[in-house]
Amino acid sequence: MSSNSNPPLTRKDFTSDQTVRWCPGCGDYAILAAIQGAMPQLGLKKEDIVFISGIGCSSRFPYYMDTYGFHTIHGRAPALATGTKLSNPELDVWVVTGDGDALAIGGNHFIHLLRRNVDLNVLLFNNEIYGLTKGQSSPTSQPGLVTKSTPLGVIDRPFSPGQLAMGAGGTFFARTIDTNPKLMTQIFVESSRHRGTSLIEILQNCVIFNDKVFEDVTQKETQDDHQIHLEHGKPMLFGKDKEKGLILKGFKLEVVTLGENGVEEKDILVHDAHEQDPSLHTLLINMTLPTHPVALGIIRDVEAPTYGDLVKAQKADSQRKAKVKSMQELIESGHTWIV
Amino acid sequence: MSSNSNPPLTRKDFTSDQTVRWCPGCGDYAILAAIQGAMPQLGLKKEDIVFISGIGCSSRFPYYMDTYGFHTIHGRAPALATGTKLSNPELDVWVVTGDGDALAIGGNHFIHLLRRNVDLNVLLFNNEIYGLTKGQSSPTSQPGLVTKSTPLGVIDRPFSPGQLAMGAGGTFFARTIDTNPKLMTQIFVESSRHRGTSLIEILQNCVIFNDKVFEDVTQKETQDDHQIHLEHGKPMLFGKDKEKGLILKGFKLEVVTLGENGVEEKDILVHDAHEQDPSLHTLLINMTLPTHPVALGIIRDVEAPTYGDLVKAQKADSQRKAKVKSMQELIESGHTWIV
Amino acid sequence: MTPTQNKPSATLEKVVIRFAGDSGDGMQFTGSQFAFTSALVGNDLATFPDFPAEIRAPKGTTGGVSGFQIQIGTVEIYTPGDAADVLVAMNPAALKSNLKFVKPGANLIIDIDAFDKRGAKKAGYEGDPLENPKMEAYHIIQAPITSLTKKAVADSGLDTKSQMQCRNMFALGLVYWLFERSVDQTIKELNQKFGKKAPAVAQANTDALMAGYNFGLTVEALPSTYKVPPAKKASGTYRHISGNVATAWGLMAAREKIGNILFYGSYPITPASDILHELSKHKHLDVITLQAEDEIAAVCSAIGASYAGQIGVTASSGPGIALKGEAIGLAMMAELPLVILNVQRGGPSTGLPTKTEQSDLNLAIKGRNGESPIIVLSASTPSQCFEMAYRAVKLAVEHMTPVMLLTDGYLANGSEPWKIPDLGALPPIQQPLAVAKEGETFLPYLRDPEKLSRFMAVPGTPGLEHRIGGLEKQDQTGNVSYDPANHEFMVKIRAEKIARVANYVPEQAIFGPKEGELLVVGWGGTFGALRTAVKELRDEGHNVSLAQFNYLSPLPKNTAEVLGNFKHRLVCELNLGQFANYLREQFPQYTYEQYNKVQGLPFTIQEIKEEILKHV
Amino acid sequence: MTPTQNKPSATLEKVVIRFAGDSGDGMQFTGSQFAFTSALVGNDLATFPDFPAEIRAPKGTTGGVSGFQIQIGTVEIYTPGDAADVLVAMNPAALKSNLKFVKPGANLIIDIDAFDKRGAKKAGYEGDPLENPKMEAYHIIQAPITSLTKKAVADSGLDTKSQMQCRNMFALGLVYWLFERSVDQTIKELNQKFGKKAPAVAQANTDALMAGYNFGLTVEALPSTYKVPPAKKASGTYRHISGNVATAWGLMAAREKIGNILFYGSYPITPASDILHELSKHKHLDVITLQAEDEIAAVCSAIGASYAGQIGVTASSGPGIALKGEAIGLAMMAELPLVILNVQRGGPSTGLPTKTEQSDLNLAIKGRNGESPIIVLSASTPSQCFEMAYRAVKLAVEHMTPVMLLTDGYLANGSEPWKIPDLGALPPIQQPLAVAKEGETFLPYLRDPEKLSRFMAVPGTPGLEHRIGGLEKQDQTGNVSYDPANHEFMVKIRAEKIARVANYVPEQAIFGPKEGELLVVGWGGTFGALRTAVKELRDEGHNVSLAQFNYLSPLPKNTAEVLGNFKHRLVCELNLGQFANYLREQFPQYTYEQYNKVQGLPFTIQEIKEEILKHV
Ligand SMILES: Cc1ncc(C[n+]2csc(CCOP(=O)(O)OP(=O)(O)O)c2C)c(N)n1
Ligand SMILES: Cc1ncc(C[n+]2csc(CCOP(=O)(O)OP(=O)(O)O)c2C)c(N)n1
Ligand code: SF4
Ligand code: SF4
Ligand SMILES: [Mg+2]
Ligand SMILES: [Mg+2]
Repeated sequence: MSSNSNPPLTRKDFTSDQTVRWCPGCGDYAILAAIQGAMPQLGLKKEDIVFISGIGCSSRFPYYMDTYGFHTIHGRAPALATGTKLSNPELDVWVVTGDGDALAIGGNHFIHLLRRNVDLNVLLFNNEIYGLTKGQSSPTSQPGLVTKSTPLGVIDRPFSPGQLAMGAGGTFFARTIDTNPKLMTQIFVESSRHRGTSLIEILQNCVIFNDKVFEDVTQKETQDDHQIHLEHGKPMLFGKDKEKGLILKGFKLEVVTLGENGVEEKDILVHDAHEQDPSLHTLLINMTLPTHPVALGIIRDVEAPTYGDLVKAQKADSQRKAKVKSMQELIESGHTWIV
Repeated sequence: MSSNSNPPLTRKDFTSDQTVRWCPGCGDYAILAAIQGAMPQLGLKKEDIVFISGIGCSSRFPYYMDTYGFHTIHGRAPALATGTKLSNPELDVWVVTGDGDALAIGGNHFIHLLRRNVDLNVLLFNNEIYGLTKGQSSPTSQPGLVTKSTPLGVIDRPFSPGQLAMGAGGTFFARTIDTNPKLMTQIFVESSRHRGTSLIEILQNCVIFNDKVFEDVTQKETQDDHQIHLEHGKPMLFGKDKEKGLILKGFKLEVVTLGENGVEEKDILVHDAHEQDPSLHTLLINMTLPTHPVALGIIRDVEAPTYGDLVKAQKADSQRKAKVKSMQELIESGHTWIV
Repeated sequence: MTPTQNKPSATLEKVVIRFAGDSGDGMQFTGSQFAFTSALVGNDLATFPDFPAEIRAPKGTTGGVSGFQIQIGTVEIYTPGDAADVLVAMNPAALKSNLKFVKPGANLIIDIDAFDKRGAKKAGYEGDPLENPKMEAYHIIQAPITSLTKKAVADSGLDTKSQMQCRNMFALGLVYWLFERSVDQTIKELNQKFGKKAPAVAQANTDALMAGYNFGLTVEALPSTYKVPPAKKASGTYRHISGNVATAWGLMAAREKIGNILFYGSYPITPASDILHELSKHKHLDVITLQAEDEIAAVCSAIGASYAGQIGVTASSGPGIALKGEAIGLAMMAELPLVILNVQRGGPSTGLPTKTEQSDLNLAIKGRNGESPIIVLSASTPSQCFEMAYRAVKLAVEHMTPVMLLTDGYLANGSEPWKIPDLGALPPIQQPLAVAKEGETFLPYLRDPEKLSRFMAVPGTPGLEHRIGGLEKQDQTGNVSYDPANHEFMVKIRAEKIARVANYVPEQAIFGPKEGELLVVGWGGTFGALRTAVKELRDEGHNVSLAQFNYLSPLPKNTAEVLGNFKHRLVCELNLGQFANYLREQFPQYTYEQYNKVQGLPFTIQEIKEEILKHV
Repeated sequence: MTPTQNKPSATLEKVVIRFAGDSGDGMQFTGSQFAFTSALVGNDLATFPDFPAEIRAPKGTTGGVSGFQIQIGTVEIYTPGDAADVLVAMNPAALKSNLKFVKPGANLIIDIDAFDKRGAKKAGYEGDPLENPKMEAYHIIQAPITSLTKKAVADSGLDTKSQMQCRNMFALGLVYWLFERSVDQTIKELNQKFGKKAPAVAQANTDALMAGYNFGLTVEALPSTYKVPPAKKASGTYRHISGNVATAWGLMAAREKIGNILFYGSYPITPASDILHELSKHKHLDVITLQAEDEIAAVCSAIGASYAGQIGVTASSGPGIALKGEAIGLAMMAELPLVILNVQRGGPSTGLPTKTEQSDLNLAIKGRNGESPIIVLSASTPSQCFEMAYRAVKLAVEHMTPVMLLTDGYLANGSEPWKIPDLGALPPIQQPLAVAKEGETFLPYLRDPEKLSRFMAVPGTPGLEHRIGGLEKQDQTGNVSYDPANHEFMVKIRAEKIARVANYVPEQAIFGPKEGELLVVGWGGTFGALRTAVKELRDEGHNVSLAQFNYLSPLPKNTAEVLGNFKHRLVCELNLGQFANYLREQFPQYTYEQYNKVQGLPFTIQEIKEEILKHV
């Protein structure tokens, strides 16, 4: 069905006819709903939207979106999507991946995607476990976690997806969580506006194999103290009454309480997502409980030319300079002789 | 020939009978010489030393060392060496790799090696080009570089190997340069003492395909101003008469001159390679000319359990707890019945 | 209900029972209990779990149905059976998705309490499932499992959810009664499992079990009970074993024999992951497991371990095996031992991850660049995975070469009784260690004159320092060599080395007469169906034998003879004919007929019999 | 030296000349100059560069010798020749490493100035290389190339190094004289190349060239000159083309025909990299090249481009192709067009990277998990790479499938004259685009009834939103399906789709009579040697024909007939018999003899002739 018709698109327009097959209670449902809710706000035609995923519970995502979709192979979605986007820049391409898909088998494509800054939106469902293969540890699993493949507990040090992205030169990093639909929708919409690779880590609960892993962050009673929602240009305040904040001591972030020890709001760090240097962004990304709140929101959003822009520029430039304008001219150019 | 004999080993003991086949003038020769010179200082038996490489000019390295050596396949040396080291922890294992080998095809193994902190020494020959395949751009090539595969100039943003390593949680990072044998030897010896993955970036000149790419850093006349040699516990001074230094302004490193604007030596940053937080190390790693000197020396060297330690600990623990002590006991355990 | 006289019991040679319910209904536990109890009374048997493709689909939907099939017999049993004689269906979804696995005329035991409108609708039925005229083909036993369980455990003090979790025990009790089995073993087990931690749970489950048993004793609706007398099995101690566990243990037994370390580099993938899970439990038995970042790292780390003198093993299924080709080529070229396990699943591409197939044979034999022969083995039954894994290590270590062992999803998850072997009696495994000779330069590519394998120079050994790699190497010295004649020599000697492995593997066995009309040819996991079909047809007087291959590359020495002694050869496999084509190239002197099935399912005995009858 | 009368000239049908010197001596330029000048006078010809394995070995060592071989003829020329009639050796190392490529009795032109003790020692000679009694087999022309060049360019104002770089022109001049060729074209070229930027260099080179020519004119030591009259070639405009450039251009021509974008995702590897280098020059002709992070990303990015409706192409050589198997399986399953170029090199593993071989046929046809048929093509000559690359795109796009094109290091680097085609006359390429129909649900797996290919629904097209992937899919809808019967149906229809491609490719041609005693069977890059050998033997009266296959999977429709019309079939290939085995499985009704060579080298005509003579 053509979507050239006039009425604005709604969430329903983005819902495919496929039965959703995640476990009851899986965090993926909420993410799907948030994406379907965010889509109409992007002002795009749905035929121009493509969801490309790898393999994993999370990677089943494209089946449920009534857009173009490609459920590819494990870990390779960033590479595949790079080809799609570069060869057809009109498309709005979303990569859906899991912590195993993106950071284990797909690690190389992940870092090179960020390095190249291809204009894609990457939804990284981080449940700190391999869901689809029934519960092995992932590169984000916490040390000590007992899983099917680590009966004595995980001994690998985990990746911090955001820190790795900073190491690879990422231009955009946001973090959100499956329990907060409003924040998800908002971040999805804003991320899609970033030109370059927008990496969005979504803390996602796997009810079956790693249930409640983010409970500390999401618990109703404590969430105000355990989360900080960063917004560009706003002071880094959190707590139920925004009574707590972050300040910098040397290279360390510290939690302070307004009014205590003479701390005033003006002492609190103001979030600058646009700062090119990723040092402070990395510190924010890596804050963990119990000493610090977990940072949500758009942590980094800096400008840099996208790979597609540069491809386009080189093409334009070479078209301007080229003497040979067609294949026939090319094969007839240079040394030839007549028999 | 057995090396159990008494006389101390010399450089010659580490020189194999194979003809070295790099291009005349290649920086690899100096690196080889420095390693051969460093080896006797490690106090190891040569039969316990293993060099494992991928594919590239640099990866031919093991052929020239009279130790155990394995010239494997492109990009996979870190993974292969992980198996060697974990299953035989007595060995002293060195990985030799190039910027393409380690950061292009081998990128995933590279970051996971650093994450796991396997006790290996990694020599990363960074010539910012693919040498062996005759001159294509690499993930460290500078934007604009014209190579065989980028006749219109590189458009990829380069990786900073050290920054990527920090993103992956690296515990040790040093940088040295093929023109400085003394520094190389010293760093090789010290790196081998670090427990965990010791990553050593060696700026290496490829005379054929990327000649003089580090000339700015190495030129005799300016090298004192263009290099800073970092040493743990020492102030970050450089210049011919150590008259320049680094200070921190917010999150930015600045070059100052002693005596100017009232700057004294005590204002200069003192290098702390052992600081767990990688923020300042990352800033040092990423200093570039012309605004800053290029940092050489051991930039980061922090303690963390090695993967091998943890493997060993889990084994010991499970041996203590295990009821079943042999395979025969295992297969007879649990539900059995007699016919 | 008034107690009635039991009907007389019928004696059966073999019978297939299938338990089906929601993922949460405990069907796997129920099934294994029945299996173990049957084993204890001396039945032969084989079991197969049928997990849902989804991790956990919504309750009551067909997507979430979990099944467990078991065949028990007084005769030798090689498969879990084509179709069930008895189906236990805990809800309408279970009935719907399992009816296709049931024989016409079978007994269907259903929990009638779950067959309300809501249940039927969730399962996707329109109207009452039991009203369907198709159902007349079956004997339906409507047991009020839910309500009677509730009554039986009402005083247990358990919450409703826990009470409901006893339903499977009710069903099991009923089935025990039906087959005249004792409930004792299961009661013992329940006490072991819950006795200490949750005695109320143990008691409630026992009560439910007894209630089910008594329901059978009491109710008229049930047919006669069945007797399946003990099978004649070799005496010894037995246990159940699944293919994946048997594979893991075979590797571990080989390791113990050699006395070094088993290094398992792996990346999870269905249906191979359970080998990783099993091995990672046994670190104390000198097993190191590395869950690598990807399949390439997995195989490379295993090669690194082999290089260090240990046993390097990697495993995966189709898509992951495809990724390992380049590295396997390196191990082949460096002539290092390496074991690659391929637990085949439905392909191509991601395919049917939870289903079985035999379509990676091409990949195993030919899926590498250049001339790169390796040893390829396959296993025939769940328990035989033990032996073949042991053999894989032995051949890899002794012949200094990669060995790929092909099992499949059917073997991996299936299980059967296994006579526990005396591990001391397993054949020894000799690492061909190189020895340093004072004053002589070590030649890493010197070869054993018989096997043509080189010798292992373990890093750490003084005097054996040497360098190897993936570039072509000079004969003996192993130095890099671009010499044309040397290259051809080395390519041929590597091929000959593998060809000579035929001298070290058992001759191909034949089930049935060694010559005749028709030879059925199979390989790997189709053994159960082919063996049973051929035996039954021979019993019916047909001239047919079976050769089931475990050694695929190289083929056993007597293969040409085995094939040549029959007028026709019918190659049966779960793919489009990969082994048949391989035989055509290896033994072009014969013609081959094919029977192929590519449905993600094992062969049924029935379809094999029908096919064979077309050829005899 | 006093001028002497020239000896009379001999006329030759064909002659092989080999230039050899240090990497820095400019032998490649010298050789191509000679090639172009010969082409201009109308010779047919073929050339092959022989690069050193090392990037740049020390000057004067055998490791650093660079060679260039050319065969020119008045008859049709299909190979650069088995061995040289004339060798130009700029130093002892060049002589040492090239003598094996020279015919007994050949003329050796050597720079006697370089044959001092130091030079001989560097080359690894003991004693004077020319004193060796073996050298008596040759006619040695000792030219003082260095000293005479120095003299000729003494006044050029160039530094010594630049002066020395004119030595190759002296040698070329001498060879021009020997073959009665004009120096004009090269002078023109030198002026074009250096004229503006460095007129002194142009002049010095010209002077050296003339000095060489005049040396020939003057010196007694030289044999008679040779005439190789023009060949009878179809009239038209010609150019030289190497296999890799032809491949690149074939892809680009196909792109232009379709009017979309050529997306080339690649990772450098010898000998495939030059295709990347060539394509990356032509961004203005709608080519996008991505130097990916690895081979897997390369193929995946190409699949992503195909998915976007463009032409996705990836390339590599053996080890890199091995890595792409899983992703090719995805493209096969998703039924998307994809072109994979495999420029084969010496294997296995890293093998002999700079050498040629045909040992990836197994990998191409069978190197993927599951039942995953794709189209496999091969090219026979450097210039035919153009056509086959074009065909590869056409078949991929029109049949919605991956196509692997096998070339090899010999084709890739070899070059030959190519009659420039009229691109307008190339067959059209039709993208089978899906069309949205108002009110109808789009079915992405509906198929063309003839080809069985599905239709391409390009993202961005309204109304065609759909989802595809690597899991098994339902017929027509493409939804994920675990249905057993559907799986078998889909496996078979994908196989049948590829089988039907036989209806769309040319019938297999035969060189020579269509029936007879012996059919030589080859495929791909061995064409030149096989064609020449068969022709020569037929001219000598033997009953032998040649079938050289370009379409390998599926094989052309008339293959059985072609093979069946001969009493014997001799399959010649640069591996251990992969195509022969493939034919055995495809056409088991015939027997096949084999001739195999695995030396990193192409066949020589001589060895093929000798082999054929054993069979006729
Ligand atoms: C090549 C390959 N290797 C392994 C697998 C098996 N596999 C599928 S998904 C997955 C990991 C899933 O974890 P994650 O990416 O975190 O996704 P989740 O299921 O947790 O959403 C694995 C190992 C595969 N399908 N293909
Ligand atoms: C699987 C595979 N892909 C590609 C290649 C070709 N290849 C060999 S080395 C190399 C890159 C070398 O670059 P680098 O690692 O920087 O080493 P250098 O030669 O510069 O020392 C490439 C692309 C290969 N040998 N194997
Ligand atoms: S296994 Fe975990 S991640 Fe996967 S669908 Fe179930 S709850 Fe969600
Ligand atoms: S190509 Fe470059 S890196 Fe390679 S050996 Fe030559 S100079 Fe060294
Ligand atoms: Mg996950
Ligand atoms: Mg390099």
